[in-house]
Amino acid sequence: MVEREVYCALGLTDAEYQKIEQIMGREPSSTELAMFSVEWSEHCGYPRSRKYLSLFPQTGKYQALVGEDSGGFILDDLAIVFKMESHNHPSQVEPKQGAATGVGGIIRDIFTAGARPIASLDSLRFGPLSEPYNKYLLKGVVDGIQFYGNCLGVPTVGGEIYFDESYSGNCLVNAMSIGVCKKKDLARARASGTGNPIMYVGSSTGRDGIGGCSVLASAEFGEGEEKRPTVQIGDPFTEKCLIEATLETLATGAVVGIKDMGAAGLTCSSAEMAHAGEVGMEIDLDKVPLREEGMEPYEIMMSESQERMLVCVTKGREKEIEDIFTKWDLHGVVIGYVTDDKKVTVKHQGKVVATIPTEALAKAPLYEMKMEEPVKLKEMKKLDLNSLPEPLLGHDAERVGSSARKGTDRFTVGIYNDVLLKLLSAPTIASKEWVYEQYDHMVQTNTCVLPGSDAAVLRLKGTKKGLAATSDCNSRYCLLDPYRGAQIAVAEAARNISCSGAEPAAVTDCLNFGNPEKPDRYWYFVNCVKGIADACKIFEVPVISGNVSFYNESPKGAINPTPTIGMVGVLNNIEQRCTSEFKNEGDVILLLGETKAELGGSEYLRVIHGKIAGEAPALDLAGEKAVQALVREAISRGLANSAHDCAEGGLAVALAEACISSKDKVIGAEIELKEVSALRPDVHLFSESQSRIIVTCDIKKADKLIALAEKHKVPCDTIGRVGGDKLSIENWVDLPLARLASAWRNGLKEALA
Amino acid sequence: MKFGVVVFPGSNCDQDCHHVIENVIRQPVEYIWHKSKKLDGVDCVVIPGGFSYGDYLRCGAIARFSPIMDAVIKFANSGGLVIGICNGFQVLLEAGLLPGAMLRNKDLHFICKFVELEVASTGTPFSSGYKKGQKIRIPVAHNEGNYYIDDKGLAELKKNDQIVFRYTDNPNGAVADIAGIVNKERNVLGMMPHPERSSEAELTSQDGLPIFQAIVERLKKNG
Amino acid sequence: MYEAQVRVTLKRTVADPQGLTVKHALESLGFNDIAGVRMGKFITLQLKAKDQAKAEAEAKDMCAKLLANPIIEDYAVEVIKS
Amino acid sequence: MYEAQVRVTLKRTVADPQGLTVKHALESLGFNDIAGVRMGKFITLQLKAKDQAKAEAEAKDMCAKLLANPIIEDYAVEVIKS
Ligand SMILES: Nc1ncnc2c1ncn2[C@@H]1O[C@H](COP(=O)(O)OP(=O)(O)O)[C@@H](O)[C@H]1O
Ligand SMILES: [Mg+2]
Repeated sequence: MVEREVYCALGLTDAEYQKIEQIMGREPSSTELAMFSVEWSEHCGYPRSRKYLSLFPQTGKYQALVGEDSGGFILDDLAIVFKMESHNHPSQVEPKQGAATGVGGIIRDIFTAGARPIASLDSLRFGPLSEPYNKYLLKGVVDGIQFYGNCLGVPTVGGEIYFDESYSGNCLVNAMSIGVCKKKDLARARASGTGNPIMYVGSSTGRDGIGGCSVLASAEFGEGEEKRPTVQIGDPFTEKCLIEATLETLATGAVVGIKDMGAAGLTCSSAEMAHAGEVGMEIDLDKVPLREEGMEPYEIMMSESQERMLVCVTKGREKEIEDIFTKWDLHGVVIGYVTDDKKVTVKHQGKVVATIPTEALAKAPLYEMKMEEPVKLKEMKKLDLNSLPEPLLGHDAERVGSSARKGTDRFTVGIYNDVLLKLLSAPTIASKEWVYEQYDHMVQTNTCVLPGSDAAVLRLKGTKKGLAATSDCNSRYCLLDPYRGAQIAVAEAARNISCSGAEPAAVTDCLNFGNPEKPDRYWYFVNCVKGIADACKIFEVPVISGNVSFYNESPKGAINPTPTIGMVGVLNNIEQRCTSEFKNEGDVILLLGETKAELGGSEYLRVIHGKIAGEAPALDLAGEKAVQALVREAISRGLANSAHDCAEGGLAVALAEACISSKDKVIGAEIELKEVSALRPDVHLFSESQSRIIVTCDIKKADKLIALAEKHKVPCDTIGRVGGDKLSIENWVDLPLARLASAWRNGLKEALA
Repeated sequence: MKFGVVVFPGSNCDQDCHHVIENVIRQPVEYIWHKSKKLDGVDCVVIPGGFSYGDYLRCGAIARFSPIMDAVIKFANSGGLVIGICNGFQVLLEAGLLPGAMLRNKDLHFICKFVELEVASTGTPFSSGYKKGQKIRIPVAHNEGNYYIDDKGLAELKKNDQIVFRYTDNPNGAVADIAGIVNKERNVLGMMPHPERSSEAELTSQDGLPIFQAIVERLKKNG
Repeated sequence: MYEAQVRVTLKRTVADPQGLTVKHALESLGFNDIAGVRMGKFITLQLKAKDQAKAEAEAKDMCAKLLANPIIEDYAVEVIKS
Repeated sequence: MYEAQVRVTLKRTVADPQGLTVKHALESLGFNDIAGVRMGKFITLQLKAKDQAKAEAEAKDMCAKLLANPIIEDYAVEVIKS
């Protein structure tokens, strides 16, 4: 028997090791053991999450493509392919290269499906910027994303950045990529046809990313220490060549199947391609282009060197393929062939070093995990509004609070100015310009709505149509209520898509959680998955791909449960796209949806009162659907000049953003709310009630818009007019645009200084 | 009349340039692979933006030695129209077809955004469609657009009216706010901003289009 | 005044795609006997330190804290009088 | 085998924003006696040249042709046996 120390170091449990022995009917070789360990890991085999992922709906208005590496949907004769993936741990260790290789990995998933990558998004989460290491992480991650994405020529068109204590010690880097191809050109990630050659293409193999094997090595081979780097270095230039060479190769029609070598490298690509095609595969490691000398077979099988792929080619056409890769100065070599024994057989220096049934590798065990609601949650949900002084900054709470409500006392004019400015400059809310201006977000000339609006909009050249894309998750809501928080993430993504005029079409996700072996973490996971599944059913959008990232913990505990949602929507006429900023002097401002006393989990509560508490905002999915249908119809009928959803920071922040987010022209607004006395001013201003959208419209069209809202049974209030050079909201806020803009535009930069 | 868009490994604005020429100004255009040694029959060479060879040593340094560059240099020296955009500009500098060199942006970050340019010279086959002093909006996207030339060189540029575009709000530290220059003979243009990204209404600015149109005009005149 | 010359190089085990690309470029220029190319940084620091030993200690401290990334890079410092 | 160590530095007359930024960063870490920082490249070439002189000549040729841009950069080459 292999020593316990060895398989434990590979991340295998006693039970798993026993199972492997049982499957093999003998003691596994070191190469075999390594192969099992990576294939059965959560990253590849999903043993702890598979069961619940099956809850996700897989159908919607558009025909969904689900399965294999990345999913997508069919739009006329096009396939829209997209996926999101995490690179959290590598980024925490080496932010630039970690993020860069994360982008590289997700983009490979897209073009191995035969699609040309047309856009990326990045969803990032860090601890507070008051800690120097968090600054270093953010700067490094952004540097890595720009370094890789810009060089590739794939525009990074959107994303999100949140800051929360829980990510100190475990940042999140989730990268999403979208690709497009003709439906008939979609490629498969499978091998078939006994005797067909298997080709290795791309970069050479080194010892990158070999982590857990060190013990394996010392137990068996006693190698020197300086042999195992775990940091992978991104090579966007090679990946760019690989994209072009791969798409050229697929166009030959000589490719049977193709898969990228991502996590678990050659092991995963060979086993899964063979398994998907119900065949076997024999590969000869002596043919693999190596970058380093003396690599052991298990090292070659586990290496996570970047920018490599495995291709199954029609017999007789390998030279053609080789020539294409040679033209792009890349490796393209036959390393094996398809067999009919449903086994992966690996040879090295003439000897068989592994032979495993693909079924056993590809079907990781399935675990039943314990789950339990965390005890402290009930306490956390308690929030008594009356215990919150309003407003705080330097005023006598009692006196100001009550007169502000009446809105008469002249001394109270603008008493919320400072609160609003503080929120606007909070890094979670502040403009992300410092980040997205470092990304080439225009290359490929499809970006019709640039970053800075609710969703990015891309045209589909050669058609009248466009795509809208966003990524969203407020993990604080998920912490307070995982089921509802996850639903809100889906709803917000859909709302952002709808505000651009597009209709939600499909979802990808990246499920970031703590250690699933701890029952409270697992409880969060399961409830978030259920929330996503149920919300997607209501919105009629399929979950077409995704990724699970467990074990996101630091010594201080788990990260907030963070089920990031990536969504793509369809715009039938690219000319009917909408952006979030106010356009014209004199336009009427309407608030769709209803404001309720919902400060639980809000940014206001955290930034101003230092609390993470209360109930997550309520979500009525039917009402949410109605508001979104309304805004889409208003946009398509030319009734809305702008649309912006209310998210973190509530109505006041959304209004301020609509005033100042355009770089060319800032424009003011004067707001008078309905039923002012019904709620506290801070609730009016900063409540994060869901399903609310601010739209503006030409005064002559206002009646039509109001009638449309009635038709959709959506509450709709006229709350003011666009114009002037300041934002005033009742007499609580009264600020010149320049002050709003400087707080919001400089907030992140200053926090990073 | 035919345009040729050079493709180096790592070029990534080649398809964007091709698209504008083919679908917006509707002229014949083809890609020219960098390993080719001939430009056959091309009337205007476009060296597109991107990261030729990853810009791994220095922007444009390795591309400058691609086999096609000998033909491009010959073409330029015999009066052919050559336009280098972004990385293309850097390649032209490395190749010595234009004077000066590129340094990293002064704040050391990649910058992608719309900028305002002032048309400083209309006396070139590329900028004749603008009015002198006209303000135009065209995006930049680069890491190393901080144009450098020594004082003597700068005086030369000025004396010969070689500065074609200047930034009105210098984003990268370039000497004398230079965004684009021509050679003395005025047939080779290098510019950091991307006119191909601002030639269609959907992309919010069409201020780059006159460059492509001016080239067409000139080539028509040349017959 | 002292000049500290700092060489920051990628650890031997870390892949260097830049170096590889430069190697290919040199080969295509006809340099045929190159076995390897590695790219690194060369940083010169002018230091107003009291003596050479202090300048060296300081420069090393700077490397450890900022100039090199210990996860992927090594560094070497040489100090001369300037 | 010889190792050519190539240092490529910005000419004195050319501004070095990166060096300046690094200087500020070092100062904010408490290093207070820095008079200047300049950033350059350090390239190591493994050469299968016949002898040291040949290796050096070759490395210099590489610098002149590709590794340095004479408009903005200087270079220095040192060859050791490896
Ligand atoms: N990491 C990022 N990368 C690129 N763009 C970003 C990033 N973070 C935010 N953005 C962009 O900034 C804008 C505002 O983001 P956010 O406040 O998250 O919007 P919303 O609340 O509507 O989801 C969006 O256009 C978004 O795509
Ligand atoms: Mg939004």
